Amino acid sequence: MEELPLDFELAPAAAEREDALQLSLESWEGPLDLLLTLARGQKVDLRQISILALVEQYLAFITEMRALKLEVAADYLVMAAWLAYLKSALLLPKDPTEDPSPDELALRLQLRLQRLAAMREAAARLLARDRIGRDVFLRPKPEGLREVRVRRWDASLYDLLVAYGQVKLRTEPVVHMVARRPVVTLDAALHHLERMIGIKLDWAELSDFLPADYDGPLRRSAIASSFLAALELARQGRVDLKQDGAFEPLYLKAASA
Amino acid sequence: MTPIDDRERAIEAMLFASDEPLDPRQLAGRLGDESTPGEVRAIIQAIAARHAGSGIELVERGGHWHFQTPADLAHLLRRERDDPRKLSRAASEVLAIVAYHEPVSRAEIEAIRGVQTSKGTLDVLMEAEWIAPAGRREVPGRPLIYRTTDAFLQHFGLSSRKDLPGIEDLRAAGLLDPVDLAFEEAMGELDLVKDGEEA
Amino acid sequence: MTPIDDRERAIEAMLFASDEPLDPRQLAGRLGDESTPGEVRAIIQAIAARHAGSGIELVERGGHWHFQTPADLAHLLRRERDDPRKLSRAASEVLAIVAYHEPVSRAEIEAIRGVQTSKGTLDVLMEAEWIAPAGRREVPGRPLIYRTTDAFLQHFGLSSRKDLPGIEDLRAAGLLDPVDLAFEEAMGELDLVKDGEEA
Repeated sequence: MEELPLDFELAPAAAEREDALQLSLESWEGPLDLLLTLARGQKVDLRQISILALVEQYLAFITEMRALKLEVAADYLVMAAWLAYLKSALLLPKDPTEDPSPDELALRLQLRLQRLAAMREAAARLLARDRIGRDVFLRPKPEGLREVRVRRWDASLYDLLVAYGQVKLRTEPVVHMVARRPVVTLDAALHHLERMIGIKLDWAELSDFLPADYDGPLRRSAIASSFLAALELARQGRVDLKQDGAFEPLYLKAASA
Repeated sequence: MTPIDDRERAIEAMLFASDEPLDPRQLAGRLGDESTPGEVRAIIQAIAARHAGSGIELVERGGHWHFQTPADLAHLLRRERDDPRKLSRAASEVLAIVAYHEPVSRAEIEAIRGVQTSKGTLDVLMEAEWIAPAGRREVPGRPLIYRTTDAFLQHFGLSSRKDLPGIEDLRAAGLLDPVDLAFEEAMGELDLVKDGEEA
Repeated sequence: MTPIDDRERAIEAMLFASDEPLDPRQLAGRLGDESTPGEVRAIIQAIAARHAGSGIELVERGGHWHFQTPADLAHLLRRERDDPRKLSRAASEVLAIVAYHEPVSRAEIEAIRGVQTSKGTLDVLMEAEWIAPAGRREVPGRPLIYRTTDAFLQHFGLSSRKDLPGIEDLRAAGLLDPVDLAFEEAMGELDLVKDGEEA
């Protein structure tokens, strides 16, 4: 108990002595606390205290403090005023119409004092228990129960292969592969056309000279090459060309000369 | 001596090594086998019984268990440098009021003490982790209410709130009831007595 | 059980509550009676024997004694919890390079990736136990070289490194296609391929 400024035996004993009243109000935790200390001085069960005597003690105490020119906090004065009213009401002949009656007010005060006293005693008993660090001791440096987070890395084979593909793609020397387009060269077209001219005797459309199975880009290439070949053969005087109008089919036949 | 069973060894080691009290559920979880909290509780009690009367005891505080030294050996273990938290008179009263009345609002604490509670008083108790806010009271103003914590039970060596010294007597005497309620009851009794006299 | 003698309780409590190991002389001094260090030593041995085989043991370290939990129960005090993480793109690339080119040095990895590789990336892969150092390359500077591990094969479901798809397999699977080319193909511009085949 040495750590506690609480001392329940001392306070009532001090209150009995007149000089104890010289104490500053700072010794009390408010007017109710002071009243409780004074009530304890009556040395009877709180249920049997004389409220009138208690009121007189309190008022005397406050009067003395003021006579000594000590500062008295407002809440102590408010309590004093209320108790002075209670005192006069208790002393005057009972007025049955008064509500609440002075007896009821006195009962309330008594109940409050009982409750405060009960909690004060409970606090003392609580603090007197076997407390950790004072009466009972724990292990000062327990190992502690730890939870260790273990990182589990995750990746799939797919992730791995995609990553490798990206590395390869990013770092391989960039080579522009020009796709080898199927073409019919001018030489091939000339050769072909020369042979075909000998077979076809009448006017025939240029496209008729092309192999039937050429289609797609190969056919376009063949048309272009054959056109150039036809112009070349015409220049050499070996074919005649005719066209009915712009963008009309081009006809050719072996030169009549 | 009969050899100690593996689970009992494991639970004893966990309680010994832990830096905070453990409950059967936490211990069962850490065991990682199929043990139920109920089984663990029985084992804890066996361990506590095995240590009874020795220099180390296993105690329950609010459903959690921890090892500590027996109180009667305090004189051998207390050292000058040990400086347990000193509580002001106001703080100790407020702590008692919270413990015996919980959950309780600041206004209710003040009604009992008849004096305003300085902010610092509640702070000290919260810093010590002996009290904690426990929501709000559903009345006008919705005041914050406070309760005591497991750390409070541990520090003051209480297995549960029922162990608070004298709480049953205080409750039976109506000293944990508010003044208004006690007043009405007292007046009711008086009326009854009066009626009885008049009859 | 025979009741434990007072001195034994006291010594047990002192050993429990001390923040450092104590020797018989210190314990005898704290007991404050006429006990000799020799007597205390005998009592310590009795305490150690009493705890033998339990979840708490009293052990001697250089003449000083302290309580600890048995080493075989360490796994209970240190619980591991998985924290799964997805491997970063950079780490996946490095892992793939090690797998395809092993053994390979960091400089070689960088040359293949075409970008600098942080030490942390290799560390992650070593932490995952998917790669491991495999000696040093006998070239100037003797750089450390890395290879994949058995754990790597296991994790990726490979029975050997030869199971890794070759470059041609990757190409066939479209994994070496630039994204824009793959897009064009998906749009159905297939003429080129068809013509090529027919040519």
